[in-house]
Amino acid sequence: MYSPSRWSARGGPSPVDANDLYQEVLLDHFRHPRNHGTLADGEVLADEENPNCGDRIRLAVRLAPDGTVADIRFDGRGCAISTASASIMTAHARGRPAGELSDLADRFSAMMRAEIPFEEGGVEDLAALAGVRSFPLRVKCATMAWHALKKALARAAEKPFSGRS
Amino acid sequence: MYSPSRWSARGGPSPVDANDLYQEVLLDHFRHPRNHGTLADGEVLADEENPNCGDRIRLAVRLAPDGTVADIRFDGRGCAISTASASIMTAHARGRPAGELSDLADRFSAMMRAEIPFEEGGVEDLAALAGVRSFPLRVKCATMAWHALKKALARAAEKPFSGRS
Amino acid sequence: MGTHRENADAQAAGAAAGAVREPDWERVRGDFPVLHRLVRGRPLVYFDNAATTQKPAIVIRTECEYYGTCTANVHRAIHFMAEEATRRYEAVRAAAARFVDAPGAASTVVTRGTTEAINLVARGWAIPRLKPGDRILVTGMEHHSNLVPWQMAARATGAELRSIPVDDAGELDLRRLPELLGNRTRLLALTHVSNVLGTVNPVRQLADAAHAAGAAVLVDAAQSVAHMPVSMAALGADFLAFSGHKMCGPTGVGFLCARPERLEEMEPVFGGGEMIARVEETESTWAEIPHRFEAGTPNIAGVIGMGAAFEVFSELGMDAVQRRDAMLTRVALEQLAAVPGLRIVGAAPDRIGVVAFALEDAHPHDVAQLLDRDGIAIRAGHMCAQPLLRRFGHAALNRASLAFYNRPEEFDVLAESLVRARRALAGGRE
Amino acid sequence: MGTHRENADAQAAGAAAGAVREPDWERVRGDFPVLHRLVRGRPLVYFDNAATTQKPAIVIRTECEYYGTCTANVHRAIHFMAEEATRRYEAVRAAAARFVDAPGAASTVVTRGTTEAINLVARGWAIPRLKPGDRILVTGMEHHSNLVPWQMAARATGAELRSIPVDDAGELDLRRLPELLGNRTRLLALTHVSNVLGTVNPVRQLADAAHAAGAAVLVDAAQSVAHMPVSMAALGADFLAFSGHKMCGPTGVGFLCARPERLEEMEPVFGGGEMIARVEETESTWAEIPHRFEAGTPNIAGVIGMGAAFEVFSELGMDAVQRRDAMLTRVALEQLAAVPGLRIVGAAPDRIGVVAFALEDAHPHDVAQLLDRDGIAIRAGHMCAQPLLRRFGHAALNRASLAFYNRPEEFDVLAESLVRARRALAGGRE
Ligand SMILES: Cc1ncc(COP(=O)(O)O)c(C=O)c1O
Ligand SMILES: Cc1ncc(COP(=O)(O)O)c(C=O)c1O
Repeated sequence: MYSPSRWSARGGPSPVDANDLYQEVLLDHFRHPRNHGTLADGEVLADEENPNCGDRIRLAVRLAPDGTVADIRFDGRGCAISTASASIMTAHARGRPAGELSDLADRFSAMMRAEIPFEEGGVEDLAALAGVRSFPLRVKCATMAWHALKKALARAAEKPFSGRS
Repeated sequence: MYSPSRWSARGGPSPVDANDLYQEVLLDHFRHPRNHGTLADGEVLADEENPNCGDRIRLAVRLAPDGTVADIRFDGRGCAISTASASIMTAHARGRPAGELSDLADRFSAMMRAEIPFEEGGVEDLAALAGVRSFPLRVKCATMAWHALKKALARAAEKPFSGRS
Repeated sequence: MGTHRENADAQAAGAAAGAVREPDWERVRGDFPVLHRLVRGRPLVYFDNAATTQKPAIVIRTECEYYGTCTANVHRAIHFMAEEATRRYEAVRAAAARFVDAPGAASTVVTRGTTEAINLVARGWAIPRLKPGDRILVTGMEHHSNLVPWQMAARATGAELRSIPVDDAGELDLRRLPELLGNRTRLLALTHVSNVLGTVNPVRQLADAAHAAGAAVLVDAAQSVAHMPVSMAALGADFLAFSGHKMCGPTGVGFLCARPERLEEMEPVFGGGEMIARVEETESTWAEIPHRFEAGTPNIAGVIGMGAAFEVFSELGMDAVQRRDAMLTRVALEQLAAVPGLRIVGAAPDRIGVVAFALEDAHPHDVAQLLDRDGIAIRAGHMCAQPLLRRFGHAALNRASLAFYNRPEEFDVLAESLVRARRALAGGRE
Repeated sequence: MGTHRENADAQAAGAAAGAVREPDWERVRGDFPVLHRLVRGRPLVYFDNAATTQKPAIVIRTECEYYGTCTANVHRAIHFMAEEATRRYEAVRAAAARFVDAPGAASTVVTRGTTEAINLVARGWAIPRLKPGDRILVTGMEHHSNLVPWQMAARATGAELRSIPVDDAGELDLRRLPELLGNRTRLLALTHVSNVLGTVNPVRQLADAAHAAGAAVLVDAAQSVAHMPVSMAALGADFLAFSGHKMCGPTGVGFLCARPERLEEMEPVFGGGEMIARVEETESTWAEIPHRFEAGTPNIAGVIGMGAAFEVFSELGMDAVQRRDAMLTRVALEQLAAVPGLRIVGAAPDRIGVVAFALEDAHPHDVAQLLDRDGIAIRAGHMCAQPLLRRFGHAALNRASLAFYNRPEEFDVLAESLVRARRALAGGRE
C-alpha cells in the first residue's frame, strides 16, 4: 500500500493546508466528472481497485488507426481526488497519441510521489492535483486513474474498441 | 528461570549493599564447605543444575531407621552463594527428621522469594543468606541445595543409603 | 472535583446514583501534552482513540526515567541497573495480570501488541493441535488481527473457519450458535468490543457455550480495556489479548494473558535468547512459561512506561471511566444523529464510544481530510474490518472514537465540521 | 577536539595516519544521561554494552517528542498527526537501510529486534522452502537467537543443521567449509561479530562460498553495527538483522534488511492489521513488501526515536567509532591481561571490544556481583551462547564489552576491582 520511498523522499514538498487539496477546479471535476458514465463489462479495458478504501475505476479506451485516443470513458466509485483525477486525465487523453499518454502516466506518478518536480506540462487543470503531494495517503487516489490508463492503452493496442455491446 | 512473582513481590526487601551478600560467615562456608566431597555416581540421590550459570549440586543422603538424617554430603560446582547455602544446609540437616527438613526447605525457598519474612529459625549461619533476597537473580543460587535436599529426602525414604559403591 | 457539566451527567448516568465522586476530568485531560496542541491552527480534537490513544505525561516520563537512570537489559545480568530494570519490568507484567483480572503474572506474556498476542496463540497453540475437520469459530465483526491469524491457522491445518453472523443492529446473531459451534470447534476467538460498531459482545454467554462444546476461548480485548472494567475470569476466557497503546500506554507493548494450563500447552513460536533453558548444538529445551514465549530483548522501556498507564487507569477507577464513556457516547450519538445525511452504522444498546458512520455523497477519505483542516482527527477507511464493512455494504466508513479525556463540547465541533464538509463536497449539487 | 590522550592514541591507530579529526569523545559522552549517575555510591562504569547500550539524550527526546506532539497510529489515518507520525516512521526505515547499505527501504522490515528479524526468516522463508536433506549451516559461535530458530526450522522441515567449528583462538575453522556447505545447503546463517569472543568473522568470504554453493546468506549484525561500518552489499548478505537497542537506540526496535527478491519469497508469519490487501471471510491477500511482514501497530515511538540514534552514529562517523573501538579494545586487553589469574577467552586478531574472561577460583556470578559494589556493570553467565561456552569448557564466563563512550581510565577501575574480587573470594586460600 504505502511505498516507503514515498514517505522518506528527501526534500519533498512541505505540508500545505488541506484547503489546497479541495480547490474549486478539483471539486468541479468531482461534481461534474468529464467522460464519466456506466460502462458495459465488455468494453472495460482496465479495472483498478484500492482495497484500502474500496475505490474503483473502470476504463474504456478506443484507439484511432493513427494510435491516438479516439474515445475514453470511465466509471467506478471514488473520492473527490480520484474522481477529479480521472476526469482531468480523460479530458486530456482524448485525441492524444497512446505512447505520449503512457509516458505522461509514468511522469504523473513520479510527480505525485515527489520524485520529480510538479509541472502541469500542458495538461489542463492538472495543477489542481499538485496539493496531493503533501498528503502521501492520498497519492494513490490521484494516481489510480493513470495506472488504469497505462493498462488500458496497452490492451487497446491489441484489442479494437468494441463500443457498447 | 525467573519466576515473575519473585520480582513483583510487593513490599519486598529494599536493596541492600552487595557487601551484605559476601559476609565473612558466608565466605567461610564457601572457602571451607562442610560435608563436601566427591560422590560416586551410585550414591547420588539428587542432581540439580542451573543451566543459566552451569551451577550443579549432587547430594547423597542416608536416613537412620528413625527417619533422621544419618549422613549427608554434596559435590558439584557453584558460586559462593550456592556453595555456602549447600554447606549451611548440610550442616543443619545431619541428625534432623526428614519431614522437618522438607518443610524447612519449602520455608527457605519462600523466604528467599520474599513471600514470607526471613527468620533464622534455629538454622546455624542461615542469616548469612538473608541478603540474597535483595538480589533476585541470585535467589536460585541459594535455593538450589534446598531443592536438591527435598528431592533427595523423598528418594532416601525409598532407597537405603548405599555408602560408597 | 465533579463540578463540570459532564460530571453531573455522568453521575446521573452512573448505575449507583448515590454519592459517586467522579475524577476531575478537566484536570485529568490537562495531563495529556498533545491535547494542548494546535493542528492546522485549530485546537486539536482527537477522535481517533480506537486507533491509538494519547499518552499522559507520567507515561512519557516513566519511560524516559528508565532510559535516564537504569538502562540495562532485563533478566540476565547481575548488576544494579539490570536488577532495577528487571524489577520494574516484571512489576508491569504483574500489573497487567491484575488489571484484567487474569490468573497471574506467571501466565502473562509480554508482546508487541494485541496482534502479536493473537498470532502467538494461532501459531503456538492452534496450529500444533488442530486437525482437518476441526473448527475455529470467529465472529463477523473481528478486526483483521483476530481473523487473518485464524485464516492462516485453518489453511495450515485443514481446519475449518466459521463465523458468527452480525445482525443489522451490529450485534451477534446467536440463533445458529449451537450449529456453528457443533462438536468439532476447538477455539472460539472473538472480540470483546467491536472496533467499528462499538458493540459490546456477550462474551460470557458465548464462552460458556464454547466451553460446553469443548472449545477454548480467546478474547480480543483491544477495544474494551480503556473503556470498561475487564475481568478475564468473569468473561470466562482462556486467552485474553490487549495492547498498551490503546490505553494510554507506549507503543510496542501488549499482553497475552492465559490460563496457565493453556499456556503450558502452547509451543514457542520464536526461538532465541531468554526463552531457552539448555541449548545444545542441534536442539534445545525451553524456559518456564511465560518466558518461553519472549525470545530476544523485549521493549523494556515501553513495558516500564506501561506500568504508569495501568496506574493512571487504576487511580481513575474503571467504573468512573465507564461512566464517563457512557456520558460521552450519549452526546456523540445525539450530535452525530443530528448531522443531515449522516447515517450511524451499528445500533447495539450495549456499546462504547466508537461510532462508525457514513455521510451521504461524501467519500470517507474526503470527509476525514476536510475535518482535518478543522483540527479534527477521525478515521476513514476499512478500519481493519473489511468483512464487517462489506456486511453493511461499505468499502470504507468514517469513525469517531472517544476516550475519557474528550470533552462533550468537542462533539459540537465535530458535528459542525461534518456539516461543512458535506456542503463543500456537494457544492452546487446540494 | 582531539586533545585527549585517547584521541591521540586513536589517531595513531587509525589506518589513515594523516589529518584525521576525531570527535570530542568527552563531549559525546556528556550526552548520555545515565553515564553521570552513581551506582552504589560510585560513578557508574558501564561495560555491559553488548547486552544493551546507553541512550543519548537526543534519542530519549525524540521519542518523547513523538508522544508530546504527534501521537497517532501510522499508515492508516488521514489526519495531520497520523501523517506526521507516518512520515517520521518511514523516514527511519529509510535511514536503517542507508545505515547498513541495504538495498533500500522497500525491502527493510521493522521488527522488535534481531531475534524477531531472524525468526521471521526462519518461519517465513526457511520453513516453507526447506526439504528433508536440505542443510542449514551456522557457526559454533552463534548467539541463541541465531541458532534456536534454525533448530526449530530444521525440526519442522527435516533439514539438517550443521555448524562451522570454532578454533582455539576463537576464529572460525574454515578447513572443512566446502564439505560443510556441500551441495544441499540452502542457508548460511552467521554472526558478523561474536557477542562473546568479539571475533569479526570473514563474512564476505563465507558468503561468496555459500552463494557459489547455491545457499542464501543471513548475517546477524547485532554486535557489529555499533562498532564498525557495516555494508550489507560488501558483506554479500541476502538478509541482515540488527537491533536498535545495541546501538544507542530505544528498546523494542530492530530491522531485517533483505534483498528484495528474497523478501518477495518470504511468507508472512503474523497476520493482522497493516499487512493485508484484501480480507475475505476465509482468505486474504497480502500487502506489498515490507508491510506484509508488519502485522499490527508497531513500536512507533521507538522507531521514531531510533532515527536519532542513526543520526548520532552518522554524525560521529563509523570510521571514527571504529578507531575509538580499536583504541579502547587495546587498553581493555592490556589491562585485563595484567589481572592475576585472569584468562581471556578469544584471541582473534580481527576483533572488537567485547572481551570474555574467566577469573581463577572465582565464579562469574560472584565476580559480577562483587564488581557491582564498585559501580561496575559487566556480564556473567552463558551470554546466550551455550554451545560456544561449552566449546571452551565453560558453563559461564564474565564479559566486559565497551562502547565509544567508555573512557580508557575505566579499564583501570575494572582491573583493580577484579583483583579485589578475586582476593575477597579466595580469602585465606589465596
Ligand atoms: C479489536 C481490535 N483487535 C486488534 C487490534 C490490533 O491491535 P494492535 O494493532 O495494537 O496489535 C485492534 C486495533 O487496531 C483492535 O481494535
Ligand atoms: C550476536 C547477537 N545476535 C542476536 C542478539 C539478539 O538481539 P535481541 O535480543 O536484540 O533480539 C544479540 C544480543 O543479545 C547478539 O549479541
